[in-house]
Amino acid sequence: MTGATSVQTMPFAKALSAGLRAAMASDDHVLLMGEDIGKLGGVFRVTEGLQAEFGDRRVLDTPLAESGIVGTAIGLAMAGFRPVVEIQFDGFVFPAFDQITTQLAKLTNRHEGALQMPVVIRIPYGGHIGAVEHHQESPEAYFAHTPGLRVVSPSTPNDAYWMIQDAIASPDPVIFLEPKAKYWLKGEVDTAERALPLHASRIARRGTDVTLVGHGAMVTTLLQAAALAESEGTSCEVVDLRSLSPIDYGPILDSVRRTGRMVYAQEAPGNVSVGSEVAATVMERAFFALESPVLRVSGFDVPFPPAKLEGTYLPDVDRILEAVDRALAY
Amino acid sequence: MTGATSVQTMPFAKALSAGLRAAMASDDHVLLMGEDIGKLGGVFRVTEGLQAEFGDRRVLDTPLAESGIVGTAIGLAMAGFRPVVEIQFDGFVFPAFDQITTQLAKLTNRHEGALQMPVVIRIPYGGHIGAVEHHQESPEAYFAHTPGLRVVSPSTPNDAYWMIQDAIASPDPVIFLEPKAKYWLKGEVDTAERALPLHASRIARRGTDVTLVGHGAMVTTLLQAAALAESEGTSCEVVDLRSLSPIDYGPILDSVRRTGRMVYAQEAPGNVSVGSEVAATVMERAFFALESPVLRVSGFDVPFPPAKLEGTYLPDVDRILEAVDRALAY
Amino acid sequence: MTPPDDPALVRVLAADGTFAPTPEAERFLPLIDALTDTDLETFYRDMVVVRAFDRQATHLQRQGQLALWPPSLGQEAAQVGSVRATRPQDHLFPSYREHVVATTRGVDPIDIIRVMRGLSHGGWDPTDPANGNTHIYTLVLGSHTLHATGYGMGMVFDGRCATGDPNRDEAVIVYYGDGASSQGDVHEAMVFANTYQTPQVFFLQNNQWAISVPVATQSRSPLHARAAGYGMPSTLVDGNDVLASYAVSKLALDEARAGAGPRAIEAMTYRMGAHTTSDDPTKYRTSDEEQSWAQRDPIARMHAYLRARGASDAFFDEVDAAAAAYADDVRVRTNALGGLEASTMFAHVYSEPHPLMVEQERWTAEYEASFAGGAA
Amino acid sequence: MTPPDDPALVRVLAADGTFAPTPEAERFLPLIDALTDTDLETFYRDMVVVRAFDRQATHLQRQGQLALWPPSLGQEAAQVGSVRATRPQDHLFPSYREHVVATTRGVDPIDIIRVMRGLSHGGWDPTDPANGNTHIYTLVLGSHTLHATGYGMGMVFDGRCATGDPNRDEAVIVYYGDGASSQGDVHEAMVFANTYQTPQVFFLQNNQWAISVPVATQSRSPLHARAAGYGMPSTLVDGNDVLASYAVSKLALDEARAGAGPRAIEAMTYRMGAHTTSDDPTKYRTSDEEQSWAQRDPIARMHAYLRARGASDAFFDEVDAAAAAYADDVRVRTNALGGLEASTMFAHVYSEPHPLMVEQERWTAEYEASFAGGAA
Ligand SMILES: Cc1ncc(C[n+]2csc(CCOP(=O)(O)OP(=O)(O)O)c2C)c(N)n1
Ligand SMILES: Cc1ncc(C[n+]2csc(CCOP(=O)(O)OP(=O)(O)O)c2C)c(N)n1
Ligand SMILES: [Mg+2]
Ligand SMILES: [Mg+2]
Repeated sequence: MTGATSVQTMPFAKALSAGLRAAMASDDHVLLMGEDIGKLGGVFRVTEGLQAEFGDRRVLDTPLAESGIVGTAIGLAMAGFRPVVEIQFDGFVFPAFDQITTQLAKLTNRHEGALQMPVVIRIPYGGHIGAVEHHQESPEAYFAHTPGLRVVSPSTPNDAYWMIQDAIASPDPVIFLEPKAKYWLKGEVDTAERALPLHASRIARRGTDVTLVGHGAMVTTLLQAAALAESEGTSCEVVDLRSLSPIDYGPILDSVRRTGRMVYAQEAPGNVSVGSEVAATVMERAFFALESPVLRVSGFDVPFPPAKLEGTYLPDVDRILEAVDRALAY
Repeated sequence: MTGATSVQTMPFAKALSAGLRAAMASDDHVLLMGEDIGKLGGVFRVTEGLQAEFGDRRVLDTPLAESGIVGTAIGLAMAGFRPVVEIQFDGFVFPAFDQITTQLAKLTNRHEGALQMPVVIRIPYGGHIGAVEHHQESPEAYFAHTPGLRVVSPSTPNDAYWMIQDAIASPDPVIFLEPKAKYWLKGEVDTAERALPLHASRIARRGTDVTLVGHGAMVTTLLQAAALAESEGTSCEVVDLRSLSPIDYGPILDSVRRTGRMVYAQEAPGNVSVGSEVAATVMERAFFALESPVLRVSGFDVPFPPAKLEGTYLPDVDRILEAVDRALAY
Repeated sequence: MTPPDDPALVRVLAADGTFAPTPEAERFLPLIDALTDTDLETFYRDMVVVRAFDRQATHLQRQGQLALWPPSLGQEAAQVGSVRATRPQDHLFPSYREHVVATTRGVDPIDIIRVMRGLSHGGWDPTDPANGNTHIYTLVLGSHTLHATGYGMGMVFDGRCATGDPNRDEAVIVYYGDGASSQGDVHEAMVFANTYQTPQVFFLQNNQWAISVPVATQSRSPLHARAAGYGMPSTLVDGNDVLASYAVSKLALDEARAGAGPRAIEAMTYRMGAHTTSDDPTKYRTSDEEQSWAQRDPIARMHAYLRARGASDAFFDEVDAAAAAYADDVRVRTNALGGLEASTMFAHVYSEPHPLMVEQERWTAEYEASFAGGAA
Repeated sequence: MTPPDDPALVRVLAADGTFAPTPEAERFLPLIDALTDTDLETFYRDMVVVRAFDRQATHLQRQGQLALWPPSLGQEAAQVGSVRATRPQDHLFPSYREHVVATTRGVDPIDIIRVMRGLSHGGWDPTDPANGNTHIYTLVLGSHTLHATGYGMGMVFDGRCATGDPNRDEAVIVYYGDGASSQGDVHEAMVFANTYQTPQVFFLQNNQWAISVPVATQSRSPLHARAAGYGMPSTLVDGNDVLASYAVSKLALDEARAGAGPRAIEAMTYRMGAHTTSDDPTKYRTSDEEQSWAQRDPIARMHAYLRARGASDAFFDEVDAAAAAYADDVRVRTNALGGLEASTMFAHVYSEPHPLMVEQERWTAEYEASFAGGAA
């Protein structure tokens, strides 16, 4: 395939779907499991058509039990499969938390390397869709804190396409967080060549005054904020974290050493969060470069509110710019 | 009772037991639930004698199912009880994680305040006892990140005695983390008067050069480090966090503003941890006071290792002093 | 999976509304004989009224007034039968599709609407006597079964059941679905219920589907048979027969209240509508199947039965009018619903003051005020 | 709770070792008849040898050589019977007290010792053919039952069972306890096993206690009866009768391998020792109870049976000597065990390089070197 023909514009969900299809086609032990992912194609239609294409032994509509899904995925991985689990919504991952934390995350270590655990857990996460309780949460901190897991979150269709394939290829368990607000976002996907490795962070926009860092759906918001800031004379660099565990600090530190100021944006409650870690680490490693403390713009430390308040709860362009102003005012 | 007679020396576990007894005696709807807590008195004997004293309707040896224990504790709280749940070891709290996170933590909010959730979950946590897997972990970050929970950890017998009673009295759910390494630690308990409210941090030692902050079993280690540092000419202030959520930053910020340097110590893996949050917040709020970044001494970002390596895994006096030296060298 | 016409089925009314008890129904007939004409009419009215509300809510969602609506359409008999078997002092733990249960116990339908509109997570206050001890919906499937069991344990410990006085004895009834039955929490709820002999009825509405997944994926054998493994009696009932649903629930609740321990019921029914307004059932089920279940419509069945017993046109017309008025009232009140103050987000996370709530609420107020100031 | 002498019990050897099959045992007799004298001697030898190891390990713990020891004492017949019914190609998922199972399949006892000494979390490599497809212990009770089911699903999907060739067909057997049976994961494992018809045997060792909690707290009715609720056949067996344990396991495994779907077994046995070396059973159970179970000792029973069949003193002496030598060897090798390098902590957290591991391993090495330097 030549570069020219390999670039297509498609929505995020379709790119994910294409990535899943490519992984399934290249390894017949890649298998999808979850609630309503087969005949229905998943509530977000990410797996649409895959059961028809690969059969119901490769795309399983499982019983309704998340611990059971992840627990049997572990057993399948022991038997040589590469299961890709879909959790229907962020808030429903907790029944599987024990299997993820005490088992999936630890089994390779417990086996002293004798057993790999190539299990991917896909979780549509985050807000912006006006849904009922448990359907808009951002549980990434729980996973990022857990040794043995890798945690990633694509924010563009191109990353969705490549990162899902890289996650499936990983011999380690990967928590794959899909910003559900972006499922319909269209973008260019280059199916010939991956731009970046799975765990690299990415400079999404160049700038000189303040470094904006975030993940998932917030990357779009940060880019919008940067555009607005530019019109007001402030030049923001935007870094898309992409990988929440491990975190690729190189581009962030490099940026902060140039700008001296940083704002982190996330939808999750801020207390003991990925943003806390990034802030603490950046301040530790770039202490003398900083002209103001790393500021965090997060979801409030409350349960995700009823949908009519999500606009208040979720960090938006204004709240990010407010933090940018505060950083600049130091 | 006069002050003179109200002070007794007792081990941490006995102080806890006395606190539980006092709470049960003063409210007949306080009820203990857990595995092996009745006839056996718990694997650490904290509830020893309480079933004999209060009967098997007040101290329940439950079936072996943690989600069931916490889930029914929630129902009991709805029916007007104040259940105190014992999780046998830190690593066995995860089967109950869904009930804790999606239910216990959120029910008061979901009920818009119409229902209180006075449930205490006692968890013996941390290392230093040379035990097998799942018996030495420090899961506090998971709970501290969760809105709706309160998280505390006493480090002295006096705090054990009072904090368990205050936790039981709290209308909110409290995750009560007991540093199991300290169960046998003796100390004075003043049964007449509480020294501090449940969510206050505590200056455990005065000092001027570096502020050492930590929680649980680490407080002892920090005090030992401070003693050693003093002999080498460095004066360390030690703050016992006591409450991990919410965190009482007053004494910490006050101290850091005086010392300009801080080290946080915890047994948990450092990535996305309580230490990350404290570091990020202190750097944010005391930015100009800091002469060096807040440094963290944590468990490594690995599953708690086999017992023969716990001495390497767990932060000790030397590792704390190494960080103190680094802080001073900035 | 239970075949819809399992020989163990308790059914009183055939699909066409004729009185034709199955052999298993015989022992329940005295409970049905004891019902008055008014009772029968109430059952019918309940079903018709809530169906009208349910349809109205579906329309409201289509009009953009609600984020989501999970219809109870088709499950009215299972819900009315069981809820009319409860006593005022009983506690009910619904899952999330029990609109018939909730409203029949007194919950204002607008409170359910508020949940589905994104104005509230809980909707109503279960401690308010007006709500008939109806606990709020739980969206994490199965997790509320443990709350019900714990509540039942509290009844045992406080001597609220098995007192010897049926007017004082209390019970809990917990509703869950065929899909939810696979969750570990449901198992643990049954383990604890049997160990502590809670005065509790596990009421499983087997509506054949968990979104797109047929009940055969959850279980190859009848779900009600699980109860025996815990030492719990269970009954399989035609959930589209309101009389049978009433009778089996009544007996189970009476026994539970009196101290006989927990009981289980599987009500065979059908989700006649979509899973929710976001769902398209044509993707996964046939219209043949839907039509075959339309033949067993619980309301049509009771209508035929009442008609045969001599109920008048005037009665049916009056019920229809009441239902229309009820649904209309919901529509009017839905359209009048206001918004939410930001401060409500912080107000109830904790019952006692919490520094992060104080700080973040203050910050939000000041931040919002800064815009107001800017616009002024 | 199952009474130890439930009429459904399959037992071949009475407690005194006489051949006295219960009515339920009749259909298993052909399987027992097919056993050779060597087979019977092997069963006996397995039990005696591992009991000697188990006692040795208890001593080693008392001497401070181990952090903990959970004895298998008393459960030898349940474990030997079931494991000798497996085929080489089968996969075994133990809980954490299956020392007899593990060593009989080939696991080096020193690997179990290493786990309990705090040198390793896993102990052995289940992918090494020497370990007979014995998976490692899982300490989070019940969670491994799902791994076993998942493994069985893999067998189904890869056509590793029900091939028509019994020499190729594979099965999984998963061990768990009466306490663990209350966990939601066990329920979900049964749900998935039945849905996907895994070639799987759920082997419950009901040793009457979960630490200090009697089985009656987990269930008021027989645990094996739960299987029926999932559509799974189950058998109740005297777990202190190695012949009965063998026969019921053999049939269940053969059927599972051939494609008949999962099966359940409840083996009634007794934990004759403490829960672990940290436990003091006198706190919660009577010596009467302990003595009544001592009468049913699985080894004494088989000893009497073999003796009556004419086994010689020389045979028994030889087995005792072999057992003593085995235990001695474990002691010697335990005392020779070394320590652990810090680097092992970082080596296997991930299969691929990870920056935090690299940094923290490097930091640790430099930090440790700084002390070495200081001391030099
Ligand atoms: C723990 C959990 N997992 C997934 C979901 C998403 N979900 C909502 S309803 C539903 C199907 C429920 O089926 P069933 O229990 O039969 O109830 P029904 O919808 O038929 O009333 C699913 C999968 C959820 N709410 N909770
Ligand atoms: C999830 C979990 N909770 C608690 C424990 C602590 N624990 C270890 S063994 C045990 C009792 C187990 O009883 P049972 O399942 O009957 O097995 P047995 O010890 O009798 O072999 C308990 C409570 C654990 N290991 N895992
Ligand atoms: Mg259903
Ligand atoms: Mg047991």
